[in-house]
Amino acid sequence: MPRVVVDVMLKPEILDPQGSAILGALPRLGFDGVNSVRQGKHFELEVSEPVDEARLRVLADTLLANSVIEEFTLRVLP
Amino acid sequence: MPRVVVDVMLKPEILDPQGSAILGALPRLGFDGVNSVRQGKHFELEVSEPVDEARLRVLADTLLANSVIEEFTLRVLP
Amino acid sequence: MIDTVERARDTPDHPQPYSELGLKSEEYHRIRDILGRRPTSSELAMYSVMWSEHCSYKSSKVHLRQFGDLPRSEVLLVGIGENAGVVDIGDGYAVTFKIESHNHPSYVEPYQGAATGVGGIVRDILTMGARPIAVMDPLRFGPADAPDTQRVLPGVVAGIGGYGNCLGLPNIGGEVVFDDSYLGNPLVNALCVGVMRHEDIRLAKASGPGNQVILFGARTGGDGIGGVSVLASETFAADGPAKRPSVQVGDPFTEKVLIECCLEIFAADLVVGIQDLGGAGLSCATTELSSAGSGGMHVVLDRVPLRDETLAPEEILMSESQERMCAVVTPSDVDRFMQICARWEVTATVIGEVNESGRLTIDWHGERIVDVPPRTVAHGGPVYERPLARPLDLDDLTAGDPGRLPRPSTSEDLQVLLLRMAASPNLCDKTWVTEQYDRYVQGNTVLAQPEDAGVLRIDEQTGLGVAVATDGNGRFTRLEPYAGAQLALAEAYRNVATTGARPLAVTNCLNFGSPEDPAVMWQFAEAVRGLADGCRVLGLPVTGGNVSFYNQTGDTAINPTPIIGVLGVMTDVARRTPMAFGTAPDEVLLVLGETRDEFGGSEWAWSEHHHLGGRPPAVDLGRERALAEILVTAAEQGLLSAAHDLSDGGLAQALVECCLRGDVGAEVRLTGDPFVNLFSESAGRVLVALPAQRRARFTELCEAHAVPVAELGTVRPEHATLTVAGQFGVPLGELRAAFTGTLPALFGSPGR
Amino acid sequence: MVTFPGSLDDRDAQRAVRLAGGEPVALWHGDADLRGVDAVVLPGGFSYGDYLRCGAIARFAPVMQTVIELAGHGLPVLGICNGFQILCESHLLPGALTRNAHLHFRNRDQRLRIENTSTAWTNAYQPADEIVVPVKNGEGCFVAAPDVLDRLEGEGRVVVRYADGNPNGSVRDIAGICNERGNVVGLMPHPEHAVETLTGPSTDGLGFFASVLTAAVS
Ligand SMILES: Nc1ncnc2c1ncn2[C@@H]1O[C@H](COP(=O)(O)OP(=O)(O)O)[C@@H](O)[C@H]1O
Ligand SMILES: [Mg+2]
Repeated sequence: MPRVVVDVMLKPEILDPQGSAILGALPRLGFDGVNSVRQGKHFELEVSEPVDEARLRVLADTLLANSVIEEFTLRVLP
Repeated sequence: MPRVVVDVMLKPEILDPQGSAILGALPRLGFDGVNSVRQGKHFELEVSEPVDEARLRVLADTLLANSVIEEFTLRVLP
Repeated sequence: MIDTVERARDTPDHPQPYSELGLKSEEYHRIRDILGRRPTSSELAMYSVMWSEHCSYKSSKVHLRQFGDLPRSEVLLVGIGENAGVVDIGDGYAVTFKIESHNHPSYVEPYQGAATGVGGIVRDILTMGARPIAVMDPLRFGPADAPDTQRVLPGVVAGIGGYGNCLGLPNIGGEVVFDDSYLGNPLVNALCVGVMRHEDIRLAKASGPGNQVILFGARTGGDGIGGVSVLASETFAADGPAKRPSVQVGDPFTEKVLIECCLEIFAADLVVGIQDLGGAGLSCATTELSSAGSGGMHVVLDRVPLRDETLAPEEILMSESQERMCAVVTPSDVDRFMQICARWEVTATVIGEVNESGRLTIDWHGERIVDVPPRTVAHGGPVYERPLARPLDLDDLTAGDPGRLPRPSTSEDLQVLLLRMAASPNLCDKTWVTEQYDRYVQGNTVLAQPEDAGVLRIDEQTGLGVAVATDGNGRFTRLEPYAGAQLALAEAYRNVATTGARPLAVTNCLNFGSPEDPAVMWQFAEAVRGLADGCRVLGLPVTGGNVSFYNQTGDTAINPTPIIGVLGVMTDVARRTPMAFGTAPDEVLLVLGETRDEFGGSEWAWSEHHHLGGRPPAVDLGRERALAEILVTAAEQGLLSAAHDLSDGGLAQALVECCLRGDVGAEVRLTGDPFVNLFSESAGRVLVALPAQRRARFTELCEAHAVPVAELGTVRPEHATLTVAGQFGVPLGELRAAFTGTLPALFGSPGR
Repeated sequence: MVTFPGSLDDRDAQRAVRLAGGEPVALWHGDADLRGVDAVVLPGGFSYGDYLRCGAIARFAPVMQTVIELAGHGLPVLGICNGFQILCESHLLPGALTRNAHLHFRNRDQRLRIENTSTAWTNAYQPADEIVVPVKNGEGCFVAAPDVLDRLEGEGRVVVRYADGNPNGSVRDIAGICNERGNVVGLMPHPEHAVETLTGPSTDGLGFFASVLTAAVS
């Protein structure tokens, strides 16, 4: 069955408190060399054929992502 | 600067209430043809060169994912 | 190119986008007159945002003055004009409380809008030097079954919970009201209470030349730029939130750490003045601080820690990034200040210095971009006497007497009505909402929702505590704004007294449509006058508040909705009166006050007939005072086992709530028209329960205060039924199912 | 009583210790020194905002390195709510706490059954005692692999179970568990909010704090 992956991230100008908290913790854990962390959501969907990508984009835009503050990328895997 | 993407998903045997809630909402919103939805986390890190992938895997395994319930994939983007 | 003061002098004719920034042409010319030149773009940004309705109160100021003119109250330690008013509750403790609105942002992005609303009001309370100890959330939504309410309500509730829970602030009360008029304009008001010792009160002023100005907390980003002027001052275009302005995202963790950090700084006595950054961000903080202190300040804007390095100076000045504070610190204390910030991992930066120049000057990349008299920005905004006109439809509305609506005629009809009313969205159980809020944290919550008022213990040794309630009724206010505001005041006052607390002070949030509409402005003026007159009769000071205008969709304004918060004090919270029946043996029920045939604006008329008309119930504030005196004395003497104020839904609803809360039945006997007895919303009434042996003492107390008291019936712990003698008996199980089923059915059952 | 950035119920838990007759000692997340205390409570709250995963960042605090070490030697440790999450993240306790099945934060008075009265934190209760204390969490759904669950059950390490309704979807109604030795206990409900009739639904929670005083003495 085709799989669709949608990654949702906060728009770059929007504060990402989670990413900042992780970044802040890294030095304490002894990890250096990481300059920025952003955290988003990752969705994996299993869809029936035929895959209607346009429709899936609508779904991602209205349900998976909150377009006021987030943006998404969508990939269809075979 | 190199970017590293880590996707964290609940292990398949762990219940994913967020994914189920989305799946349950789809028919009401008029989307059909989606047979399963799973929700995970998506991290984007900007790291300094040289990229030490093994070390990043340790980071993903100890901090970004909880190996009791989650599994992760890691990709280094140029 | 940077628009510097020098360049502004050289290019007087350079066209400026003042109207896009919400300034009228007269206002723009006033700025030019003040400065003797055109403003730089940074100055224009500051003036425009500070002179917006939201920050300058330009339409409301002339009316709000009445609050300042109330007789000086001896409990008022800090009055209107500061971030929040402060009242003396005795034993050296001071309490501060205030309500703010975050209506438009919550419509655009319900979760973040509501969350940052909580964040903002908490910072106002913190700024006074107080530890925030509780929040409340009066909310208004469109019809419960409207699709947009499905979007807005869950998000708002999750946002309030998400932010407040994470800060460790118990949520002790609020309101959830549904009405068509809020469909495109939900109201999200948030109240915060804080406590401090008298000597810990802090004020927003920058005094002492040479003192350092420190910005601390979150880094400044591009969020909410123009939010103040766009979100708060302009009506949405008819096509809804299409032109979405950027939204602020809250970070409650940063705020929690900021609170603890500030309290440690206050305890070490390291600030001369302090101001939170809310609407208008740095523009507001720098101008307000300097105009309240020595009069001058110099700021090096390059020092502001940024989240986004591409921000222009205008944007930095207008940014509404959350979780930031600005403090004025003497040079010798700066190191200790910085150490405390470091311990909490809070970013802190000296961005400027206080001086006596009488000017606020700001540099960017070595060039002067702002040089203004700060008072003109913070307090010199325009003041409008907007035209007022009684709404044209008001006569028709008041003529629409609900007396003509069909009433239930049989006992069976009455019983069905009671169940249907209990299940109606406005009267039903709100657990679906309130269980998303932490009410236990801090361990001092003595009463919380659904009790009449939230009660908090302040001092563990003595039991000293406070009670807070908020109320508002848009339908009453629509029918008669003067009376509507007083009814809201009376209800909040009565709610506080019902728990046994002595009412002490008032705060308010005035939610109205566009002030440019004379009908709305008339409603506003009447409501303010009603509130001020009401406070005078009750002997209470108004300690502060907030005005939210432009709550309208197209030409249609919301029902005018003043939300009134009343704070009371209780010398020993162990003596509070809760609402549940069944906590004492042999309880009898009495109703205090008079029940009249009053259905104008009632819940019955609205939920059964979708009717809004007639006149609201009569207000008698003298009676409310007497009632409060009885309730407070009775609590002190331990006479009552339960008390519940009668309001929306009348006696029927109060009985349902008290029986279900205690999980016991009751049997009541009505004299006169049972429908009027059960569902009238006459003001000034309270239902009480007390052991029979104390009845005589209690009725004597009522007689002494000339308040009528009527025998109603008895609590029947052995019968799980609410019985109206001669009419009907409803099993509690059936009542509970009706009362609790509505919101889960509408918004999703949260499981077992 | 350890305070992490974002701890909320630390003062409440201190009050509970005091009411039970103990002496609360404040410990700081950044300080590895436990100041000679006889027992440690990791309180409720949102350490580091609960960002990433609840307890995931707090687990790495200096104080936790000492707690982990001394727990191995038998030091009584109680994790309440966020503290439970930290204990699981630290692998002092098995399993994990995930998003509530209904996806909401939920605060209610909850009936619990005490299933194991031999731990350092529950010896003041009688077997099968039922108590009412508040629960309040958004990510309190306990999960673990089936074999881990079977072991927990088999070894009597399910310490408290939800009775009368499961507030978050936890597997097998598990509300709290302990380690093999019984000195480390984690639970989602908040006994520290049930220590005074004035502010809690009961005083049933006092038993946890009274238990450890006995355990510390013996
Ligand atoms: N409706 C009102 N009633 C009484 N005081 C009010 C009202 N609206 C605003 N105020 C007072 O005016 C002052 C300025 O309000 P505001 O700019 O909203 O303060 P802040 O920016 O600190 O929230 C405050 O002292 C506030 O309490
Ligand atoms: Mg303020």
